[in-house]
Amino acid sequence: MRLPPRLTQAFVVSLLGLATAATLVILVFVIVFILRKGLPAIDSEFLFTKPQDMGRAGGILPTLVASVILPLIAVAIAAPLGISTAVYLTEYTRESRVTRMIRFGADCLAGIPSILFGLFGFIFFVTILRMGWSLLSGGLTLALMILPTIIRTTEEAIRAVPNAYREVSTSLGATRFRTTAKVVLPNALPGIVTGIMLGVGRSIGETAAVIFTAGSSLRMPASIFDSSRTMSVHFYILAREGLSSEMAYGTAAVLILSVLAVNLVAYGLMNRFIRRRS
Amino acid sequence: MPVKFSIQRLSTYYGSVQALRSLSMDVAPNRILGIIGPAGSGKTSFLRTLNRLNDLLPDFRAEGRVLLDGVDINGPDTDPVLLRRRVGMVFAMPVPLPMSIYENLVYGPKLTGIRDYQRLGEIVEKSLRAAFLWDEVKDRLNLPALRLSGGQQQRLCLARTLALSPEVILLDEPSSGLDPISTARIEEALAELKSAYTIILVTNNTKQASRVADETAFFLMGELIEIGPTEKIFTAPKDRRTEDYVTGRFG
Amino acid sequence: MIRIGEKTVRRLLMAAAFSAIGGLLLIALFIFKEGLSFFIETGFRRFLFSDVWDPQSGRFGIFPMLVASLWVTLGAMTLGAPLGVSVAIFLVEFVPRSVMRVVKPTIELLAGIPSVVYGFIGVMVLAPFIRSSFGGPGLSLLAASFILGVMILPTIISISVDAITAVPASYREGSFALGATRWQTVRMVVLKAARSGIIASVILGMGRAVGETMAVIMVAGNAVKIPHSPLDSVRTLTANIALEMGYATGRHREALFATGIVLFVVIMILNTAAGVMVRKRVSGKRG
Amino acid sequence: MKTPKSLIRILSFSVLSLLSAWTAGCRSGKSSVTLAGSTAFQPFAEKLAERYMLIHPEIGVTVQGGGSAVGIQSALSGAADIGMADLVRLPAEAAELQPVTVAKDGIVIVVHPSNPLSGLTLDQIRGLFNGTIRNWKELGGSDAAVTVVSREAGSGTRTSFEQIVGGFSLTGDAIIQDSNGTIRETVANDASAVGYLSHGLLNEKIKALQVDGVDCTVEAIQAGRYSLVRPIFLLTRGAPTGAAAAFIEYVRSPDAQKVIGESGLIPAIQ
Repeated sequence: MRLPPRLTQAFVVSLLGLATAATLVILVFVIVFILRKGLPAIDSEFLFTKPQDMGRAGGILPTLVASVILPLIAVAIAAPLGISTAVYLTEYTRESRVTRMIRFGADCLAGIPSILFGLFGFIFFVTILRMGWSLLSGGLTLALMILPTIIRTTEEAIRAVPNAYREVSTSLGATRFRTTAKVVLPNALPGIVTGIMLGVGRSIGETAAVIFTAGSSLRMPASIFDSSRTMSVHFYILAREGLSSEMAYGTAAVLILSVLAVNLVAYGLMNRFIRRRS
Repeated sequence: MPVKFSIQRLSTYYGSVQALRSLSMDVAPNRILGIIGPAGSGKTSFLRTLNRLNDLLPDFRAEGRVLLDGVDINGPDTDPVLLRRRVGMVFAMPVPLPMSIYENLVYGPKLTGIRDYQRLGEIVEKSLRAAFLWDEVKDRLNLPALRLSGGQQQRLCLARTLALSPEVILLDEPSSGLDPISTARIEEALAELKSAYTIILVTNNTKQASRVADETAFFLMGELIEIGPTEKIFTAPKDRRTEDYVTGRFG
Repeated sequence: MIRIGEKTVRRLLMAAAFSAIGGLLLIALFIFKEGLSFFIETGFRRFLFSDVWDPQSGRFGIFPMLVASLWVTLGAMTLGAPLGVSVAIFLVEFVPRSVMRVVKPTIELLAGIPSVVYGFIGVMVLAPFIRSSFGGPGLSLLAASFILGVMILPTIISISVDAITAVPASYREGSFALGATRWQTVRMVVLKAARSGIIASVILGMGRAVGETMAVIMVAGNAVKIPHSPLDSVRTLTANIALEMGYATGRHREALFATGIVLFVVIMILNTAAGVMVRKRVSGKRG
Repeated sequence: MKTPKSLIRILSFSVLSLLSAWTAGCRSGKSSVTLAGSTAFQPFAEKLAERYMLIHPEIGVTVQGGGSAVGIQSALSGAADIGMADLVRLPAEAAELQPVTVAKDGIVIVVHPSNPLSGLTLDQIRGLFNGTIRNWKELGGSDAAVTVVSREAGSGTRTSFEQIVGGFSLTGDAIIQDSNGTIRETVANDASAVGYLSHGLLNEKIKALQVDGVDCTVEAIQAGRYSLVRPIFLLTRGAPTGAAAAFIEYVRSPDAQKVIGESGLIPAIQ
């Protein structure tokens, strides 16, 4: 019994609406849960002083600084590498068994647990390369962790750019690099920003890999060679060692608000850039 | 008789499929050459070989020689990028780049290194006037090009190619999907441009060829059947297949 | 404009590509190097198919964890993938662009929340709810699947949204012009055009689900048992690695790396299966 | 107009080259001591490091976590000067390391506050954890199936707990959580749960039980009447020297031992 199209349309759209509502309810529940438990702990002292008494008192300033620097290092390394790899795989090589294997490898590595990335970072960056526990070791490890996602999302975004644009640009006397830089990448920007934002989200929220590489020292990092504790790791230690759940959720609340701010700013910038162009 | 393009036994292949079969012809400068023939006769493939746009296709291969002013464009010392600046192309479906009208027009010139704002402005005006589009867009150049109508977009693409000040202009069925007025506008522009450029117009609209082209070539199944002055081709074609096509008995 | 030589650009990009792929290869080799010696000594069969995991007495069997990992990933995908793709379709096709531009960053916020926080919400809210309404310990396969399903939503939604928005408007207009409703257009034209992006989002989402460590440990209960019902407590391969790596030395540590190798192979199989399944279902719709 | 893409690319390439040029760069001038290992002792070590650096600002002390095995490995490989471990018996690899006991930690059996029981004998504990006692009513509690909650294999707390209670292997369907905080949260949310954790983590959401009639108090542990106790070791490769020796000396000093006592552990030296 085939429903008339009008009816299936109404039925399906309400189903999709229900799914979106459910997702938003879960999202709101998670945020309210954290903010309700965390907001009371937040005041200027909490944000701008060093932790005292194992984190049971004082503020979380060093973790704030680390939570900004670490994803920056990770993205500063993973974004150019990832985008260049994706451009190389889509624009500069023909679709072949090799490119399919690289894509498959990237997909599989996107599934490797972060603990194994942490151990690799610990043995390779911390011990063998003698970088010690530092934001640099952590940044490099996180860069490797988010690389597969950035490569794959950038590739999909580039493949979505209509071929006609490439032909027009080429026919106007542009080299392959010019075509890529002036037409392909600007049009693939939304996909690329999504990949980078997922990478930032993942590196801000990561704990296991970061503890083994960036370490968990509570001191304020003076340079990228110092070990430091991100807000996620701080929440991890406070909550799991049972030191203080108020401070733990206070940290989580600050973390959520900063991630939301970063997301909104990034999308604001991107949308302004797109509106100006097309 | 001076020659712009001299094509000698040109054959093209997409992987194993052969498009053109050992085609030879000469193209005179500063005239309009019309190319007619049924769909799939290799007209577009031929056009895209002249500015080496087929290089973008991974499994494309060309044999034979294509001389532009005596130099083989597939030869080692021809840089395809410079070639495309001399041989501009307008596509069948208008494809404005997702930028403003101004940025579409200065896209080509900027690639050649022209930075001076004043000079770019002149180029924009000259090419828009040549494409009979200047009056309609002169005060909204920052509008995104995608907002223009179909006819306007096609004339923008023509203007964009003219902005490169190429020597040859290739047109791949420029008026397919255009209303008669826009089509007339394009044909007017071509007649005007003939004096300064060599124009090769591919069209499956035989009347357009008869109206605009000086010489006409008839392609069929990847072969050049006949080439000659337009009146002769349309009134007294040598080959029976040309006659059948021109009189509309098939194709 | 000086023209950067095409050759230097190609070489630069190739260098970047190979360093990225080299780095990723380094990790795969690292895992295989550390774990392979274990396989050589104890062989595959006992490791893969015995169900006793007792490092203290040197008995290493991961069969229960293999089964648990498959069930948890399946559970997470049955919740996360359809929900994620549906939300993506709804946001792009049935909601004004301005609303989508605000909702998408907030949904992506879910990706930034540390998995430890999800773990605690699971222990404090989800587990007691499951225990009271369905029985069992609460910390179970069901709890792990639900939490993972929620955690992979941002990945699937944002990548699918991009894939769907990238479908040119002319495709939709063509379909409307033929009298198709919005949903028919989405089902028959848009989904098929956005297929490769949706597949990528499902695979990356599944990768996130399989690779998730912290949240799974806290809500799954981690009992080394083959689950007979969603209410049983389970331990996944990933959880096993993370749980004991902090204290494992000698052969116990090699066994955990060997678990890493098995996990890598499981991910390869799941990726190929997911790719084929989604490709068939989406193109099958053309019907 | 330079597209943002190439701007980002150039920016990050310069950052990358800067980073690689600096990787071998010199570390901060002042001499430093790095500790790594047991996550349970990490917060306490940080507190002691904080106080130590007030007294000796010229020495930088950083504390890392990662677990006892990472502590042992780091001490062996030199990535850390001092390893931290909370295992009753150190594994074979730690043979070359010299252990120094700096604190003790009481392990307390915890149940949900609604659980009527007030104490258990060692045999009862053994019965609960090896799965022979399956229902609370066998111990005089309410009629409910027991949920056993334990730490993961290899953790210091679990290994010490199993070695002191002795003679049992954990029941197959025990819930495993890998930190004191999550065990406390699990027991606090399950009326029929029983688990164990460091006595420093007791709070109103869970109830401690007596072991063989003895409460887990500092006096009982110091006097040796409370049996479930484990040592916390600081490990160094050979005899401790230089800044590491100075810090270990400080940790064993009365001032530091007092701090350890106040923040939830048992001083090793009265």
